[in-house]
Amino acid sequence: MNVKYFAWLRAKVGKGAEEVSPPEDVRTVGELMTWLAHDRPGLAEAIARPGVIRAAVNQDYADPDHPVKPGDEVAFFPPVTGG
Amino acid sequence: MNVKYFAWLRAKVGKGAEEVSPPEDVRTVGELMTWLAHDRPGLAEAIARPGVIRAAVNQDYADPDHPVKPGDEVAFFPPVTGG
Amino acid sequence: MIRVQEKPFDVGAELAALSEGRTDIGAVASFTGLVRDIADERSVGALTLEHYPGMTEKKLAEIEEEAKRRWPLKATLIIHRYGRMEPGEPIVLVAAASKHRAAALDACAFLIDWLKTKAPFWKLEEGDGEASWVDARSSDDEAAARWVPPARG
Amino acid sequence: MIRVQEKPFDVGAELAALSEGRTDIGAVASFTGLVRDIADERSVGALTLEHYPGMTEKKLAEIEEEAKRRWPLKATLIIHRYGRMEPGEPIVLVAAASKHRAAALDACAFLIDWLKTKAPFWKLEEGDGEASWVDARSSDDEAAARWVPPARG
Repeated sequence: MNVKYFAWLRAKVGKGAEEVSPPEDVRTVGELMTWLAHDRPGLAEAIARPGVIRAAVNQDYADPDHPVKPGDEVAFFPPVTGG
Repeated sequence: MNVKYFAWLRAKVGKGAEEVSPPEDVRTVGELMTWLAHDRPGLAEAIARPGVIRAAVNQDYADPDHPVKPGDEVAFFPPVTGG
Repeated sequence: MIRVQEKPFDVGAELAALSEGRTDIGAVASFTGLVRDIADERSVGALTLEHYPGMTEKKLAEIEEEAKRRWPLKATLIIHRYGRMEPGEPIVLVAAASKHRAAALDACAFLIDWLKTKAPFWKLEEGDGEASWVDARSSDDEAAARWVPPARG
Repeated sequence: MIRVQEKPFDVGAELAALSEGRTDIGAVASFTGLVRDIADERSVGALTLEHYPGMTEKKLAEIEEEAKRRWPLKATLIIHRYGRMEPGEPIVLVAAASKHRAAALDACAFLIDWLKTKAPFWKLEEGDGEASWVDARSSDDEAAARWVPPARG
């Protein structure tokens, strides 16, 4: 699974992308985020404040209960501020 | 008094502007229009349909009861269609 | 700034000039009206705009002032042509510049909506061998009426 | 048409290209967003836009498609930059062309309102010796929410 981080979350995690292989019981965006946060303190700190981090699966916005599977591209980021 | 006509009203009256000297009892835009229409059949025809002709006095829109006096610039025209 | 002129204008150059050298403008909204080759299902070969010299400039200046009164604008622009023009040519350009987009977008819509019903211009369409004066649209009155109370901004 | 690019763009040339050689367009509405030197009372020396390559283009294309579904548009344009830019430089340009002005004006406002909340871009402001990520605005969510039901036009 390819995970991406953007904006200040990228800075907090210390990288913009990584390949991860979560255990089989990680089936949703929310579960993936919690699993990733175990050994990524920057991510743990960010998700401690609810509603701050948004996600996308395969380049579409996704809620925490959206399914994830091997091979997916999953991105985490703060609310967008373009335009 | 300087009277101007625009768009199809100019074509109907046959001129774009004229100097006129109405009698003293012509005191409003509406009275001026009626007085002018006596010997201007194109104008008479246009004002027969109510609400078709608009007026301006000294380059501001004016209702039929707006006063007119010697030296004024009075214009008659159909609704505007610019932009 | 307002300008009433016979010759064509360059939309890009006019918009560029509006924010040229300025760093306090965050948003520019513009509207350009162009001559179409079909209007109300009639073929249009050319359009001639008649105006009321003096009153036209006065009304455009008033519309611009009203926009500046309603929204916090950094710059405004109204350019309107008169005379003969062919399909594809620009007739009118309005633009509003502000710090934020809501004011720029609303003011731009206001400028063109009010111009349509308040600026003394009249369109004569040439097509199919004859010329005819364009009728006013009730939809233009309705669009202008949207702005009678002060708007969001 | 959508474009995501690092280099600056020429607003005038882009708008000219939109209606170039066409005689079926009566109305072009555009919005340009520019870097300001002051934001939320902080001095801004430069802005860096981060984006999500791939998803950004996908979302902009969806926003454009949604505008075309809602209004009878002849042409649309979204150009958004990424990377570092200085005060006065353009960040984004959206434009909508139609036969009549209501569709062009509404679609233009829709494009920028939806882009603000749906396109994955993030702003980093440099100023007073430090860089800080810009917070999302609730006013942007409200502006986007205006468009949830189909609009006039």
